[in-house]
Amino acid sequence: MTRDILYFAWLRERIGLPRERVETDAATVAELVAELKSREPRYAAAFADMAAIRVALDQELAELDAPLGQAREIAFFPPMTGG
Amino acid sequence: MTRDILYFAWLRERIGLPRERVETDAATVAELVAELKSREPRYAAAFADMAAIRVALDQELAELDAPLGQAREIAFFPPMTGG
Amino acid sequence: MRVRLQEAPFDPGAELAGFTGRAAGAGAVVSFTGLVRGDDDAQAPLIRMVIEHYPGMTEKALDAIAAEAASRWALSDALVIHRHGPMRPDEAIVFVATAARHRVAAFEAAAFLMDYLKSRAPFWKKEERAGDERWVAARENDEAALARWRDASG
Amino acid sequence: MRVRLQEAPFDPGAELAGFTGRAAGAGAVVSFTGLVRGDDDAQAPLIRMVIEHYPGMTEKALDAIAAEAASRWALSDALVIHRHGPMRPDEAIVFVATAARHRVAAFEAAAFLMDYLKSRAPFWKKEERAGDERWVAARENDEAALARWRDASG
Repeated sequence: MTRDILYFAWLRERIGLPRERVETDAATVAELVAELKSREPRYAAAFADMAAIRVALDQELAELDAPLGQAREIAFFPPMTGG
Repeated sequence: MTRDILYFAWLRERIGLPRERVETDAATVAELVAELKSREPRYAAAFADMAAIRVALDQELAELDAPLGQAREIAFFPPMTGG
Repeated sequence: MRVRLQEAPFDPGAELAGFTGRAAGAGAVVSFTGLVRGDDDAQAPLIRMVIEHYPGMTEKALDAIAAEAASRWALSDALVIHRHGPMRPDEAIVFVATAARHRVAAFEAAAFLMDYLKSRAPFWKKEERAGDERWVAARENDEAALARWRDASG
Repeated sequence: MRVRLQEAPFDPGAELAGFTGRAAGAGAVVSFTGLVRGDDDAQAPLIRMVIEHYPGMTEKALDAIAAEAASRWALSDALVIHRHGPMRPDEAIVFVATAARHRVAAFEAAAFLMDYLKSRAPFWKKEERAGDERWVAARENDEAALARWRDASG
């Protein structure tokens, strides 16, 4: 399935791009992360500490073991620091 | 001893004056209240419900059974409602 | 820490602007504004409110309340304004502002200042409505609100 | 309930003045202003702060946070303003205001809005100092602050 992957803050900087479109068979967030990490060292480095990473599926916060379902837009980012 | 007695809010209205100077032998707030109540019905009416009355000795909140000590200014008023 | 007791109306927005302008380095500013409510619980509309106070004791109580807040929380600044005399619906009665590095201290200190002002500062409110004048009764939960600060170290 | 996401600076005093002017009948107005701290813990002075956000999700998160506050407390009004992009020391980053009949609801709802904004709205702060750029780390007690609202009915 074709999915848009978005990166924010230091994840965006480490991976070197704000978004990309991927073709993937991953069924869960965890499977997608494993697939990305296997691509290149910069992905492996960016996703090294999953405790420091949050995910949103179609702009809703989700757990890291959530199924991807029909989500078109999957965003990875560090814990939020607004306010 | 000569003391200034002050009244505020509905106590002032019921007694009909904002302050008066009294010559009293009362040693405690309670004794002073008893003395005032014995004077005239308007005092007895004003001090009928002591649960609704607060006292300050020389501008510091005090308990109703407190000794008057050297206080020159004794103020009676209902519970405060500022803010 | 500044405290103002005044009859004149004031503008909460202008007060917050001035306070925030002096709050360099603070990070967090909390304000509370108390307004005269014109309509209350199906009574006749309020014509005006009059606040009586105890000159001399009032200033001492406001200073003591501000000093107590400053001793409990690491505030870089605090401001208390309280009016007395007559005022009209929707006018501001009271304004409290606190500045601190972090938001929890600013929120707690502002709530504390209001809880103390409500039942430890010598102010009494009288509401004037058509054909009726009434001293506002103290709310029991104002005393309860105070109790929560008694054992807390802040 | 209104929510604004903007790059442009804003004036907390003017916002409070406008909010209070529309708060007829409310009785209690609480505001929180978050400011960019120029000096922090013995590091080099801050040159600027840049806030990145997630367009699309940010607006949804702000609306959801405001709706949640409105469902928990009897608010007559609430306002949330959050900036993104570059900003300088002592500029306001965020402004929250709440209006209610009584002060406890106004205080609690404002604290709740800030707790949620801190860790549920997709904003990330980067601090730029001489020779150093650093993403601000989330504070563990921001998560703890959120937990207290989870079981409370408000």
